[in-house]
Amino acid sequence: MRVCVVVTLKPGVLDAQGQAVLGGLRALGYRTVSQVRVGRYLELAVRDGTPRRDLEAMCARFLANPLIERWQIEVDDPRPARPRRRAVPEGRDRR
Amino acid sequence: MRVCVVVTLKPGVLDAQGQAVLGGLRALGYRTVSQVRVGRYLELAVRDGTPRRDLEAMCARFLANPLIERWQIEVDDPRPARPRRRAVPEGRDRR
Amino acid sequence: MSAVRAMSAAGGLASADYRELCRRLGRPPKVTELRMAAAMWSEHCGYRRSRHLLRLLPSDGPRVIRGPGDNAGVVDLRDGWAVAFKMESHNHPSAVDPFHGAATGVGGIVRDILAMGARPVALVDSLRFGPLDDPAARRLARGVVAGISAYANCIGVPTVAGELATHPRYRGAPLVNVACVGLARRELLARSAASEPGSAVVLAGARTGRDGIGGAAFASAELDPSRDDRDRTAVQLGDPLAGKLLIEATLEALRTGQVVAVQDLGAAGLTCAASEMADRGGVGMEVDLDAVPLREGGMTPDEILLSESQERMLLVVRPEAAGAIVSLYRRWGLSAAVVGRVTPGSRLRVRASGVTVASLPAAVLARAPAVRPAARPPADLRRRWTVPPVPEADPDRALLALLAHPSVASKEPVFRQYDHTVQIRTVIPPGAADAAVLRLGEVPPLALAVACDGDGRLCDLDPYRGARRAVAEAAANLACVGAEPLGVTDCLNFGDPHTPEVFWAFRQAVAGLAAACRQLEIPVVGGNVSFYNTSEVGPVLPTPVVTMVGWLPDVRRTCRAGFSRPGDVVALVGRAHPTLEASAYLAVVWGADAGRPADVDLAAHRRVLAVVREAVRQGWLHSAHDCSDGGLAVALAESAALGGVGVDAVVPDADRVDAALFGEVPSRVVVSLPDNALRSLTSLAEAWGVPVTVLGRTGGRRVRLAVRGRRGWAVDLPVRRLRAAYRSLEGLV
Amino acid sequence: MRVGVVVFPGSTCDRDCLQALRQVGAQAEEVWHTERDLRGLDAVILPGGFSYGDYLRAGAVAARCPVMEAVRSFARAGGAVLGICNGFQILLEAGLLPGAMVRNRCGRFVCRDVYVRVESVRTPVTWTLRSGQVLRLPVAHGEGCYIPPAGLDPRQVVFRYCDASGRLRPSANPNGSVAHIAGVCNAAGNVVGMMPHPERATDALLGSADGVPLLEGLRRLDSRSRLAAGGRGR
Ligand SMILES: Nc1ncnc2c1ncn2[C@@H]1O[C@H](COP(=O)(O)OP(=O)(O)O)[C@@H](O)[C@H]1O
Ligand SMILES: [Mg+2]
Repeated sequence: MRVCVVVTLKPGVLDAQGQAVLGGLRALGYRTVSQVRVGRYLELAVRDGTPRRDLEAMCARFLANPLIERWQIEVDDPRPARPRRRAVPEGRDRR
Repeated sequence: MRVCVVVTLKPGVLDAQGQAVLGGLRALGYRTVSQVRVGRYLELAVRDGTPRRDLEAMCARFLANPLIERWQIEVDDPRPARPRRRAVPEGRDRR
Repeated sequence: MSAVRAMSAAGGLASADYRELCRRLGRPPKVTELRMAAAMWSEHCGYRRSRHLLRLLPSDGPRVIRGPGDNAGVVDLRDGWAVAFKMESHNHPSAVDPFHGAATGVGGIVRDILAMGARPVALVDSLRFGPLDDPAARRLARGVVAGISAYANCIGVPTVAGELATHPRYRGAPLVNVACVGLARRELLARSAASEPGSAVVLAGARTGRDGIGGAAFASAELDPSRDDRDRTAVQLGDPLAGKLLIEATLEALRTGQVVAVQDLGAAGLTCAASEMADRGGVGMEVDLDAVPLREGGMTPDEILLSESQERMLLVVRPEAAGAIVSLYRRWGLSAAVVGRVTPGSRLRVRASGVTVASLPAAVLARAPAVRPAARPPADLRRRWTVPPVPEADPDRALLALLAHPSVASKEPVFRQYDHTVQIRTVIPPGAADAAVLRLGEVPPLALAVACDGDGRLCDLDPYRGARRAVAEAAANLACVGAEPLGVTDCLNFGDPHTPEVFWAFRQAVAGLAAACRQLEIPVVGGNVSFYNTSEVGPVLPTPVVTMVGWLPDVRRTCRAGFSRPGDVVALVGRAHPTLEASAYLAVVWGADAGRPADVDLAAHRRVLAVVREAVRQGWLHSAHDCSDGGLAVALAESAALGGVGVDAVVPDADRVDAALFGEVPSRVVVSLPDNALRSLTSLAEAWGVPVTVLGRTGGRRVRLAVRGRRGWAVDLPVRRLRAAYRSLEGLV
Repeated sequence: MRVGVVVFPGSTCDRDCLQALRQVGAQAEEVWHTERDLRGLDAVILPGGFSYGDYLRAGAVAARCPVMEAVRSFARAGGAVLGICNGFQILLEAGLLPGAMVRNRCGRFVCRDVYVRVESVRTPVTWTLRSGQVLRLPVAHGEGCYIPPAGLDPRQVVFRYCDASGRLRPSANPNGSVAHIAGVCNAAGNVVGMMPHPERATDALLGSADGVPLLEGLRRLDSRSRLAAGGRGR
């Protein structure tokens, strides 16, 4: 199954990258952007049926740093017969 | 409005970070993971009603490198009266 | 009484300290004052348990310009140039978050050098971890190395030397010590004492956020994994880009001549910088927190005062130049604001929203009450001095095991991740010799050399001797590249000082450092103490680490550690009786940390180093390498592995073959040299009363070692296999 | 010859470049990242480092700062531009050179000496060298794995990683670059980007002096154009 993890800095934690990106957007003339936060996105191929708590543990132990980051897991498990809605669709957005 | 952008390497482009994360997970004993791709996640606060094509342009010109990366934009605009479904919910996942 | 306890607990101050604070103030403190005192009186900021002992360290010398008490020590070089250096620990933050902990450690020590008005030109990292077969230790090691690499590379300061050792007693409590070396024009050296009442106080660099609040108190307490939540705010994140900009902007600000004093913001943030600068200068200071550039809204006065946000400096500036200095920082893309002014008197006054939240003599904060903990030697020390009977190991296997041990093995997988060539000074890069050598374009043909040493295993068996050995070894490392010591900065890493055995070891180590530096006439110009390095397995090995900086008169006359040519004579300079006591051989091959380490005869040591140094400077030597962990056999094997040239040698006998090969004793240096230089070397050595023993010759593709008076090769291995063992860290970090 | 060295916030090799250029006798000066006018310069170097912290992608923010518009016009007018390491990444991000850069194959920063083979001598830095010549130069980067665009003209490859004898070998490639590419130029040949640092190889004491002829190439550009004018250009 496919698992998407989004890791972001907790609010209040210095986000130097976000600052730099905001500066870059401003320099390009995009003045409507007022804030940018930068995080990590991970897409994992995991054996079907891997329990949620294993995924949580992977995040807490390795994929994220619980002291300064939080995370969000989206599972795309084909087995449970639920609608296959993609949380974070893959691929380039189609216009 | 809040805009989430996920930028990932195109398939076929060497993803050294993904390799490293996979190695790390394996070393921790998570053998059910078979592949990892690492991307960037950006959360932008943008003036409400900013047209989609501006967001696309930001990605094409700056937030991503179209040669090797693709992107996916999710807009959380309060104005259009559509259901407020969060594409990538914020905050740590609640168990 | 319970009110006292409640008050002091709220502020994080012990009740005795609370009473002392009331006494000094002549009234109960305001809450903000209490919190400021709690931070400043923490062990980390206040040196309460170590100050009286650190006074023993010799800090004077003809070249010393600034000694301990300043942000970094400074020694004179030549032609108006001076070199600043200082080492600091970032152990606790690195245990919690190895990447950011180590990264901010680099940032912090760089700002100490910067605060002296020096441009950082080199970094040195000394690391300790639990055994790397443990995935948790490997993760720590990887994170720490990645963090150092990320920060140091980004600010463009080369990491040119370092150490890495592993031992079970560092499991869960890694040591991350980083030293920085900087260059300054003497006339541009900065002061850290505020003066000139009326001057403006400028806070420059990154904006102040909520990170790291309580860091000082945190580093002064043992790590408790269950207190995850409390530790959370103590993690600081670095921004190396801001760190780099801060270097350039601050050096430019100092060149204006308008800066009266400057200090970096480290532990206890603005509270520490303001109170220390005022106290050092015997002046007062007013600070208006409303003027502090903040990163986020809603910060309380206490949070602003104690924030440990990185990449900030506090400057005292002539009032008429304040505007210019502020815009200078802004031109570099940093924030800056006038946040107060220097006042007559001695009081630190802090205002927020028009209300005075603190008003107290700066000295109350800056001079924490001293504490003299009890000390007692460990009860089992004598027992541990007894070496268990061990059989003689197979020399080939023992040699390979020693070379592959992380403490001995090549650290290339580590320093390959560090930019060590930026600033185009690096003449001897890490790993190639016993010390790094940097050319000094400012004062050609002079060069600087840096080495770093510390051996917790030895210190655990005898902290006094172990500390002396660290100084001796650092000095030997410098001699091997032809350098003469300029000064020492040290980092003292110990467990909980309330444990009498820990404090005894600390006291012994300081005494050992002091004795060795005094006798070798090397001033200790700065350093740092880190207590509470404790985990589930108990306190870490007592680990004093010494960074020694030296100079060479001519950068072209230096020497590496690897055999560089076949057919050279291989000789041993210095002769002392090697012993297996406290040896790496016993530890690695037999799992026994046992025996009493040999002491170093400093008078003899000095003579050996004088001979080696002079021989290097004369250009006689093709390699020089001191015998350390693993004794003569490992030194010879390392020189062979580094140079890719084999050797046939006969080593002096001892009571056992393993003692002859792997026994340890300070003051021995393996050199290789052409035949025609041997006579010069021996007559020089004779003049100094130093024995030189010819061991054999370089050449071939094998390392073959025999013991004098015994038949056959004891060791016979291809260089290729030694190299493979020596590269055992590959892929681990 | 006046050579400008652009100082971006976070450049770390600007001072090294200035020092090395002066060592080979060039007149070298700093150019601030907000500069919009490069008149009077004969060549421009974008130095290594971590411009804007390399946050987002290496060189991405710097490529969009004001001075890059000036560099673009300078290059369009035929001026010589050399991007070293981060400078190379900036040129890629600015679209002045083809291709893109990703993280080293090993996933880590790599600092070591490498050998490169000169593949093209039609550039302002290599015109004094022989094709096939092998140089020893230091690299120090975390994102140096070059990905060429489809159909990159092989004549635009300026350097390839090789072993000491000039052979292309995976073990000689420090970052996994496609086709061992270590440096490229634009179609006109006047804009060059390279990952290794010539300014760090300017004295045998530092391990190599092989960077000197590259910087001297820049310094002696005027004699190259005289040669070209005399019809003897290479
Ligand atoms: N082990 C030590 N040996 C010598 N001097 C020391 C030692 N520990 C601390 N010092 C000196 O005490 C002063 C205070 O140290 P520290 O609090 O680490 O300074 P800062 O906070 O400015 O970095 C410094 O001048 C430092 O050099
Ligand atoms: Mg300081």
